[in-house]
Amino acid sequence: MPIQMLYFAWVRERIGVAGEQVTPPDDVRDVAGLIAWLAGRSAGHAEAFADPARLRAAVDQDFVALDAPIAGAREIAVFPPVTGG
Amino acid sequence: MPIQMLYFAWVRERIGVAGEQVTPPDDVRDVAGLIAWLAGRSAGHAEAFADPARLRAAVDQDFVALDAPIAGAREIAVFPPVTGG
Amino acid sequence: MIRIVVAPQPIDLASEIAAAEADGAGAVATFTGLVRADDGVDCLELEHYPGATEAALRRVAESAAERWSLQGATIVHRVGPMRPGERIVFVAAAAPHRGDALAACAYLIDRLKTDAPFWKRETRGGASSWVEARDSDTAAAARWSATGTE
Amino acid sequence: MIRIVVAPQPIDLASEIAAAEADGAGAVATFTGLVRADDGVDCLELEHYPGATEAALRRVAESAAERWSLQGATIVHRVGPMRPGERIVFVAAAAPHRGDALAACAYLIDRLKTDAPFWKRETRGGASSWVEARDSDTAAAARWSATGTE
Repeated sequence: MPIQMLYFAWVRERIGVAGEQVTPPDDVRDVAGLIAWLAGRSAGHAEAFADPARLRAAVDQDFVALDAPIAGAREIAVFPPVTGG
Repeated sequence: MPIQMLYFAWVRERIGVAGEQVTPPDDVRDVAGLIAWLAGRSAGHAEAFADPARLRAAVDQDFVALDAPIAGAREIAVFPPVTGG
Repeated sequence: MIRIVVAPQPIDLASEIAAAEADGAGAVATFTGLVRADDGVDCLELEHYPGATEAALRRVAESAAERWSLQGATIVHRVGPMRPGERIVFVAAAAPHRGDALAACAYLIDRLKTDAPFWKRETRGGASSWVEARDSDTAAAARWSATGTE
Repeated sequence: MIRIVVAPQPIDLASEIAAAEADGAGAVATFTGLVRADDGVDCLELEHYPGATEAALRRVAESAAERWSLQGATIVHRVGPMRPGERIVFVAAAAPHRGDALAACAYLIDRLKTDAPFWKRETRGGASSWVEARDSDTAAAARWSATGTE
């Protein structure tokens, strides 16, 4: 099943799009694996995902650690640490 | 030299006036002594000053303890503990 | 930078907050005390010690400005009769950073409760009585002495 | 009782505070964050995660209402471009007593800084950059976990 990816802030800017639909292979099981796989899609993806320590994620709008499983996820967002308020 | 007394809240109500000029005798040296001396002026004064533990005072607008000296004071206020804000 | 008002007029929150913001701050914390509508009070009357009140409030505000990095400190206190739902007191602290604004705002209202000569009289169903001082107010003010600038 | 707004419109403080007071509270504490006018920023832009943002803010407000006795909790966050002196965020806590209102207000803004998906971009003299997360924000939010309800 395809996953709707969403990107925010400088992750969005580096990748060049605010979102995209992707269908990762079965051996991609967690967010960290998904990010590593996505990094191969373009130079922009590679730049955005170069340092996973600077990335945060949400699976179906729940904030998760990067080792969270992605099985069954419909929407996954990747973004920098938040700086609101 | 006469002292301008000021009374607030239920101290004012019991005494029946918001203020008065008084000239205590020389042996009245601190606020507690002044209060004891004033208590003899009327039934209202006696009622207002019956329990000094419930009274607070200011000498020339500075909040003081009841053992504060009154020498040279021009304005002395006596009132209940504050309940503002 | 320090604004002190003691007056019988209703407190105009929008203009007071706009004045606090005009200091160019990044953070403004405010506290508003209102006559509670839920405990049967028909009328609240605030008596004060003219002259001494303003001086006491100014000392409270100056003391806040010494403890925290502030761009502004405001204390507006209404006096005279007021009804449930009306504002009794408004304090505001403006600062570059939110920690200073929040701490100074709490300090202003805690100190004001014990350090300024105001007395409240409540009327309930025709019977009027003076409000007794609360130990919790003294404790709230005292923690600022005990713990320093937090 | 809980009011959450995320919108590009300027924050109307007078109406937000009036709404918080309408809960019948005796105490209303507020915090307003503004674009600082003193550090050379020409424009600030707030990006957010629509849907997830509102849900995160609602969780923060609900969590405050569980910790303290509140009559209302409000979070209004502006998004999009804004200029120095304009309001970014407004939080308010309404309660019967001031201790609850003050603590809940500080909690709302501290948690919001770390728990809600907002990102700031600053433009200074034509050059634009994303604001880095601050360790002090994480520390401010963490103290609510470490110390309980204070």
